[in-house]
Amino acid sequence: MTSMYIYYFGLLLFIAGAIIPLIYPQKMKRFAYIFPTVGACAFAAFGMYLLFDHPLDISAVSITPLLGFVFRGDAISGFFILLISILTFSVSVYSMGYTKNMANKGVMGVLFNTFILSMYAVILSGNVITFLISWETMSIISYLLVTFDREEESASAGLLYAIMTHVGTAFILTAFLLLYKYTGHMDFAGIKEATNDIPAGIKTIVFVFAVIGFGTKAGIVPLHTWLPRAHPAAPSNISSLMSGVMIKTGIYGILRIVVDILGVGPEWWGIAIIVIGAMSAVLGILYALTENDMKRFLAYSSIENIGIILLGIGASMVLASNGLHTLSAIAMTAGLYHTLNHTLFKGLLFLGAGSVVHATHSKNMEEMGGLIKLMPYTAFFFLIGSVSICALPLFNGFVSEWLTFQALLFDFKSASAVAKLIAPMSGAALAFTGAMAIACFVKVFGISFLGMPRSQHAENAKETSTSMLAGMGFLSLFCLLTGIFPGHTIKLFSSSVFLLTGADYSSSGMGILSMREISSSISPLSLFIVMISLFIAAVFLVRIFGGKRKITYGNSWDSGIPSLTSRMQYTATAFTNPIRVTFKKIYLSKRHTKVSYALKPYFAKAIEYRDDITPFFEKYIYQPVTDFIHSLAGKVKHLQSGDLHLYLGYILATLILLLIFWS
Amino acid sequence: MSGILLLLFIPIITAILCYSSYNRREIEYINLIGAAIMAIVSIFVISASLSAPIFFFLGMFFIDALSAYILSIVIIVSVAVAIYSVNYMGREFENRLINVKEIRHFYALLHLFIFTMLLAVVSNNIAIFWMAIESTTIVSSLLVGFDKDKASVEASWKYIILCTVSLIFGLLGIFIIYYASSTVLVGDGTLNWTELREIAHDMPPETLKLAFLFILVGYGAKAGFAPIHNWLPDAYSQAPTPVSALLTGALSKCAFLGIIRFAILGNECLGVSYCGNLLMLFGLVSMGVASAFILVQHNFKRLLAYSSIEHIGIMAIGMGIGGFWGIYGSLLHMLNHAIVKPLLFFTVGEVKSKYHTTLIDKVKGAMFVLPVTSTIMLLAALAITGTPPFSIFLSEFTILKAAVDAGNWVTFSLFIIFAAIIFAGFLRNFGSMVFGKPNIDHDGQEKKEIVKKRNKMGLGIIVVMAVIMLVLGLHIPGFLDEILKSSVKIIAGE
Amino acid sequence: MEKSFDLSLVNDFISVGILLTAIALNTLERLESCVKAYTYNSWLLFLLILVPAVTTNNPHLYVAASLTLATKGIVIPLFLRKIVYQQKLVHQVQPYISNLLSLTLSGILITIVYASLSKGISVTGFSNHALKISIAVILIGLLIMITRRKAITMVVGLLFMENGLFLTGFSLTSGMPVIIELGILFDVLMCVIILGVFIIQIRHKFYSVDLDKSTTIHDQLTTLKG
Amino acid sequence: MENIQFIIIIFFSPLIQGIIKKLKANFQGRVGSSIFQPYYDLMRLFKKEMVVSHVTSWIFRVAPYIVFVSTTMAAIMVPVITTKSTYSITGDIIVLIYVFAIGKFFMALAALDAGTAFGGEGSSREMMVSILVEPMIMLCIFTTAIAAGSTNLAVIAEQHNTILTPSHMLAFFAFMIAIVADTGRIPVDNPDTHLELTMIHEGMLLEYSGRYLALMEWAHYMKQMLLFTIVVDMFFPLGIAYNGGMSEIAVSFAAYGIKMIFLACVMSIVESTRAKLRVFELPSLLGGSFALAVLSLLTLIMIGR
Repeated sequence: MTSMYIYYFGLLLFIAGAIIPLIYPQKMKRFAYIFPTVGACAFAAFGMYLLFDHPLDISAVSITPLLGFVFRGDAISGFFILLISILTFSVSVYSMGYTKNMANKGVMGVLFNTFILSMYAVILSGNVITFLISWETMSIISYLLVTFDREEESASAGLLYAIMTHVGTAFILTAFLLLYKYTGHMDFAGIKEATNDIPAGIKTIVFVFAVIGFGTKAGIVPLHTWLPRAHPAAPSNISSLMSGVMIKTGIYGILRIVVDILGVGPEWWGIAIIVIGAMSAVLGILYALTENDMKRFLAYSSIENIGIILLGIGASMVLASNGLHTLSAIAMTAGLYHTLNHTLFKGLLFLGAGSVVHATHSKNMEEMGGLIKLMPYTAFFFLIGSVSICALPLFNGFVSEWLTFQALLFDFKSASAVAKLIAPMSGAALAFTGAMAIACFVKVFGISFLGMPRSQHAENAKETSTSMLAGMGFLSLFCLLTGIFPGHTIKLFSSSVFLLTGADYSSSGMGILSMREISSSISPLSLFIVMISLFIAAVFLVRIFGGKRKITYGNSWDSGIPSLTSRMQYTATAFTNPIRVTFKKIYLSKRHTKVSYALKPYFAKAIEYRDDITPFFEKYIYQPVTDFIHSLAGKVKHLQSGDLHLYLGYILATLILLLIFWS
Repeated sequence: MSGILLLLFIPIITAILCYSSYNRREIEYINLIGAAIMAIVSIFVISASLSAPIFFFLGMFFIDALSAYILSIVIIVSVAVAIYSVNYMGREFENRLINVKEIRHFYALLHLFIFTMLLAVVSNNIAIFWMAIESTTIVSSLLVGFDKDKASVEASWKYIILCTVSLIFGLLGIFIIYYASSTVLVGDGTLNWTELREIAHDMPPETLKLAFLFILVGYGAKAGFAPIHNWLPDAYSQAPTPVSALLTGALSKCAFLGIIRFAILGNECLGVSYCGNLLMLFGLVSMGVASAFILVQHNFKRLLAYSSIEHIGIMAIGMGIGGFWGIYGSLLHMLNHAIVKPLLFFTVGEVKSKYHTTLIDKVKGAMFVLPVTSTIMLLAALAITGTPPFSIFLSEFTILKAAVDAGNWVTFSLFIIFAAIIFAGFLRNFGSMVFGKPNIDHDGQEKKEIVKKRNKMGLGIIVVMAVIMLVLGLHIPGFLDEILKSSVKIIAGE
Repeated sequence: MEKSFDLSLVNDFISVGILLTAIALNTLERLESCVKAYTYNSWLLFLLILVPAVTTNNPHLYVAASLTLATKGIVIPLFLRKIVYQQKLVHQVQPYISNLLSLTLSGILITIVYASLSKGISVTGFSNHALKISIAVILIGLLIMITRRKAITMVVGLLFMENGLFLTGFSLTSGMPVIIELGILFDVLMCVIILGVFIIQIRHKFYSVDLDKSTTIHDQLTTLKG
Repeated sequence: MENIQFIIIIFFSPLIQGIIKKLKANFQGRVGSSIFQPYYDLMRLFKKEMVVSHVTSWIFRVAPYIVFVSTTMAAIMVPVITTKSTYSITGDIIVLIYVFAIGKFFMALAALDAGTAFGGEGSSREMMVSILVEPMIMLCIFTTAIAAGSTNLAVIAEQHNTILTPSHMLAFFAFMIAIVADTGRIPVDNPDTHLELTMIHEGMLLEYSGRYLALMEWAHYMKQMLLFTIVVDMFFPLGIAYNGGMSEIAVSFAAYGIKMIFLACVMSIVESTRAKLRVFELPSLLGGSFALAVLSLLTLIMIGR
C-alpha cells in the first residue's frame, strides 16, 4: 500500500513539475527540475519495490467500454523503472544548470517532465491500448524535443525520426492486433494466459513485427538511420535521456512481447536476434569511428551498445529454446546488465558532451582540444565514461561484456550447428567492437580533451556549473560501483531475470562473479584492490630506486621546426584514416585531394583533402523507396487536372463500372 | 416538436437580421447571439430525442438518436465557425479586403447554409432530405465563390455543376426506392424513411441494389468519395476559411448521413455484405488517392481538403466493416473529424492571414510568428493523422479492431499503409511551415495582437477545440457513449 | 385491358422519340439546333404526361402537363435562345470528340443500361421501355456535358438529364402526384441553377476568361491563388 | 610459491627480450649485445632525468604507472609454472585480454597528450592493429576454451588431451601471428627503428624519457613474455605443475624455461627472415590469420576435436 502512496507521490511531483513552468515560466523554472529530482527518487523506490517481485495492479481507468487504461507493474517493469529513475535523477540535477540561460525554459520544463512521465507510462502499461497511447505520446514529445531549437536541420532530423517511429508503431499495432485476434484479449496478462492458442505461424509473424517495430525505436541496423540524426539535434540533457533510456523502451518491448508473452520460440528466433545484434554492434561502431561530431558519435555508439544488449538477449533465447534454463538466465542477466550499464555511461557521456558543447559552442571535435586543463572535472568524468563504455576492467561495462562473452560461449552447447558457428563468430564480432570502441574513445578523448586547443572557442572554454558536474559525478560513481560489485547488482534484478527465463542466476559473493557451469569466475573487487595496491607499490618503489625525480619541462618534440602550433597536431580525421582505409569496402569512402600550386609542380600552396563515407542504408535502401513512392504519387496527381469535363467523365465512369459489376 | 421548429427557424431569423443590419459590430453580435441560442435550443432538442424519436409534419421530419448525433455535430461546428468568422472576417475587413455589404452577405449566407444542413439532418422524407442537400449546394456555392476572384468563381462553378449532376443520380435512386416501396405496399408508395425501413426486407433486392448504386454516386460525390471528389479540393481551398471548416466539418457528415440511411435499408434487404463492400471499396480508394495527393502537395488548404477525403474514406470503411465496433468507430470518427479538421482550418487560416499565401513553401518559421497557434497547428496535424493521445486515434483504432474482428486483413493492411504515407506527408509539409527561420518580419505578433478582442476570440476557440481534441483522445464521456450506442442500434438493428 | 396495352404501346413510341432526340444531340453542329432538340424533347415529355391525363382525367396530371409545357417547353428554350443570340458566342458546338465516336459511345451506354436493368426493375403496365430509355437519356445527357466544350451545351446536357429524370419518375410511378410535384420542384431548382450558372458566366466575362476551358486550379502545379 | 609465480614474469621478461635480440644479432651475423642488456637499459633509464612537454596533462604522467600495473595484474592472473594459484579466481583469459586493453588505452591516450604528430600517428596505427588482432585472439581463445569447457586459463592448461588436435594447431598458428602483431615485431612493426614513417609502438613512446620510459619498456617486455606464457598454457601445457609440490615445480620450471627459449627462437627467426610490411598491407596478413582462426573453429565444430 505504501508503494502506491510512493507511486502517486512521484506522479504528483512530475505533474507539478510539468504544470508549474507553464504558469510561471520565468521565476519558477527551477522547480521544473527540482520536482522531478525528488520524483525520480520516489519512482526509484517504487521500482525497487516491484523488483522485490511484488507484481502490482496500479490503476485502471476506462476510456470506452472497449478500451481502458490499465497500469500494471512487475519485476521486468521494475527494472526499467529503476533505470529511468536513476538517469532522470542525475539529468534533472544537471538540467538545473544546463537550462539556466536557454530560450523558452517554460516549454522545456513541460516537455522534460511529460517526456519522463510518458516513458514511465510505457513501462507500466498493462494493456495494448495503454501501451500504444503512451508509446506514441513518448514519440511525439521526443519529436518536439528534437525539434526544440526549431532549426531547419533539426526539423528534418525530427521528421525522419517521427516517420520511422510511426511506421514502427504501425508494425507494433499490427503485432498487438494479431495477438488480440488469436487470444481474444487486449491486456498483456490475458494474452500471456492464452498464448498457447496462437498458431506457430502467427507467432512468427508477431515476432518479426515486434522486432521490426521495437527495433526501430531501439535503433537496430538497418532501422537505425533516424538515431544519429535525431539524438544530436535535441538539447544535450534530452539526448542523454533519449540515448540512455528512451531507446531502452524498445528493448523493453522486445523483452515484453517476445520473451515474456510469446515465451520460448524456435531456435532461429534467438539466432536472428544474435545476428541483428552483431550487425548493429559492428556497423554502429564502424560508423561511430568516422564521426567528428561529438554527439553524433555518441549516438552511433548507442547503436553499437544496443547491439551488444541484443547479443545477450539472443543468446538467452537460443539457450532457452534448447531447454538450458540456468544458462539462459545467465545470458539474460548479461543483456539486462548491459542495459543498465549503457544507461549509466551513455547518459554520463552525453551529459559530458553537453557540457563540452555548452563550453565550446561547437559539436565538432576538430575545434576542441586541450580541454582537460580548462575543464578538469568534466574531463575526468568523461574519461570515466569512456573507460566504462570501452569495457575496461574495474568499471561496469567490463562486467556485462564478460557475461556476454560467456553467454555466447554457452550457445555452443546448443544442438544446431548454425548456433554453434554463429555464437562464437558473434563473440569475435563483440571482441572487434570492443577494440573499435577503444579506438573510438581514444580518438574522442584524445582529440577533444588532450593536446593543444584547436580553436578560439576551445581556448576560452570554462568549467561548467556545479549542478552539471554533480549530475555527471553521480553517474560516474554508479559506473564504478556497478563495476566492482557485480554480485549485488545482479541480485538487484535477479527477479526480473527469473520472470523472463524461469530460472535464476545466483552469483556468489559481493565482488565476485562465478560460474559453476564452466568453473570460471571474475572478481572485479579483488582486481580493484590488487591493482590499487600495485599502483601504490609501483609509485613507491620507483621513488625508492629511482631516487629524487628530476623533471625539466620543455616543448614537445617538434623535429627541429621553430615551434609546434595546434594546427600541426594529429586531427581526428587523420587518426581514423588507417581504419577507414582498412574497411573502405564497408565505408564505400570517396577521397578527394585538391592541390593548388604556387609554382607547379614544386611549390604547393594548399592541399585540400576530403574523405566522405557513403551512408549505405540511406543511399541504397531508404532513398529508392521514398523516390518510388513519390513518383507514384506524382503520377496519381494527374487525376486532378482541373478540367471539369474530365471530372464529369469520372462520375460517368464510376457509375458505369458500378452498374456493370455490382448490379 | 416546437423546440425543433424553433431550432430550424433560429438560423433563418439570424440570417434575415444579419442581412437587414448595416453595422459590422452589430452583425457580428447578431451572428454570435444567434449561434448561442441555436446551441442552447439544440441541447434541449437532442436530449429530448434521445429517449424516443420525435416525428412532426405528418412524419416528414423526425429526430432519432442518429440524426440527433449528426445534429449535434453540425451545431458544434456551426457555433465554432460562427465564433471564428468574427475573427477572420474582421481581419479581412480591417485589411480592406471586403466591405460591410459583403459582410452582411457572408453572415446571411452562413446562417442560411446552417439552416439547410439542419433541415437535411432532421428530415425523414428522403425526398426532402435530397432537396435540402441540393439547396446546401446552391447556398454554399455562393459562399465558395465569396471572394470574387477568378479561382474562387471557377471553384464554385465546378462545385455546383458536379454536385448537381451527381445529385440527379441521387434523385434517380430515390425514385427507384419509391417504386420499390410501391411494389410492396400496393398502389401508393412511400418516401418516409421510417416506413421504408419497416418494409425494406420485402422489397425486390435487385431494385434496391440499383437504387443504392445511384444513391451512392449521388451523395458520395457530395460527401467526397474518390474518384468523384474532384469539386472538393477546389471548393475547400478557394472558399473563405470559416466556410471550408463548415463544409468539411458539417456538410460532408450530412451527405454521409444520407448514405448511411440508405445503407440501412440496403442491409435490411440485401444483408450487410453488399452495401458494406461497396462502402469499403470507396473508402479504400478515397484513402489511397488522398494519400498520394497529400504526400506531394504545395497548398496547405488543398492538403486539408484531401485529408477530408481520406477521413470520409475512413468513416466509409468503418461503416463497411460493420459490426458494433465498426459502426461505433465510424460514428465516433465523424465527431472527432468534425472537431480536429475545423481546428486545423482555423489555425491554417491564421497562418494564411499572417503570411498572405496558401503555398506551403512560402511559409517558414510560423513557430516564431504565431507561437501558440502554430504549436496547436502542429499538434492538430499530428492528431489528424491518427496519432495518440488525440481523439482521432481512438476511433481509427476502434475501426481497425473491427476490421481485425471481421478478419478483414486486406482492408487492415491497406489502411495502415495509407495512414503511414499520409502521416509522412502531413508532418513533412506542416513541419516545413512551422520550423525554420521566419521569412516575414515578426516580433511576436501574436502577443502584440492578443490585446484585440477579436483575436482573443479566435485564439480562444482554437484553444478550446484543441483541449476537446486531447480530452476525447483520453476519455469518452458517458452521454456520448450512450448516444453512440443507440445510434449504432439504429444502424445495425436491434 | 387492351386499352392499357395500346396505352403502353403509345408510351413506348413517345419515349423512343425522346431517346431519339437525345441521340440526335450527338450529331448536331450548331447551338440553336441543340436548343431545338431540347424543345422537342420537352414537348414529347409533355405528350407523355398528357396521354394518361386524358385517359384517367386526373387534375394533377393536367396541371403537371401544363407546367411541363410552360417551363420546359417554352420558358427555358426561349431563355436559352436568348442567351445564344445575346452572347456573341461562336455558334458552333465544338465537341472534344468526333460525332461518330460520341454516337457510338451513346450506343454503348444504351446497351449497358438495357443489360444492367434487364434483371433489375421491370415496369409493367405503363411502358416496357420508358424506364430504360429514361436512364439512357440521363447518361447521354451526361455524355453530352462531358464531350461538349461550351458552357451552354453543358447546360443543355444538364437539361436533358433532368428530362430523363422526369421521365424516370413518371415511368416508375405511372404519374403518382408526389413524384410530379417533386419533378416540378426540381424544375424550379433547375432554373435557379441555370440562373446561377449564367450569373457566373457573366462574372467570368468580366474576367474575360472563357469558363469552359478555364482550368486555373488543379494539382499538377501550384495553384495561382496563393 | 604458487602465489608469487608472477615474480618470474616480472624479473625474467627483460631476459627474454635480451635473448631474442642476441639471437637476432647472431642470425644477422653480428655478435650483438649481451642478453642482459635490457636490464642495463632499464637501470639507466630509471636513473636518468626526465624531459616532459608542458603541453601534457596528468594523463601523461599517470599512464606509465597504469600500463605497468595493468601488465603486472595480468601477470598475476596467469599460471606460469603451476596451475594452482589463488589468484585464478580473480579472472579468466578474457579478463586477461581486457586487462591488457587498459594499458593499450592509456598508452594511446598518453601518445596523443603531447600534441605531436608522431604520437598521433603511433596511437592511430596501434589502434588499427589491435582492432585487427582482437577478434582473432578471441576466436583462438574460444576454440581452446570450448574444447576445455572453460575460459579459466588454469583449467585450460590442465587439459592434456587437447594437445595437438587439428583445431588447436590452426588456432596456434593464428595466435602466433597475433602475438607478432601485438608485441610490435617484424613484419608488423620494427622495434629497433625510430623512422617516423614506420614506427608504431615507438611512436607512442616518443615523448617519454627517464623512468616513465623505463616503466613503459618494462611493461612491454612483460607483455611479450606473458603472451608467450599464454601460448604455452593454451597449447603445450605439458609439464606444468598442478600443485605446489617442490619437485613438480622444479620440473615445470625447467619445462617452462625451455618453452620460453623455444618461442624466443621462433620470434627471432621470424623477425630475421621477414621484411617489414607496409602499414596498409597489414590487413591482408592479419585477415589471413583471422581466416585461420575461423578455420580452427570450424574444424572444432565439424570433427569435434
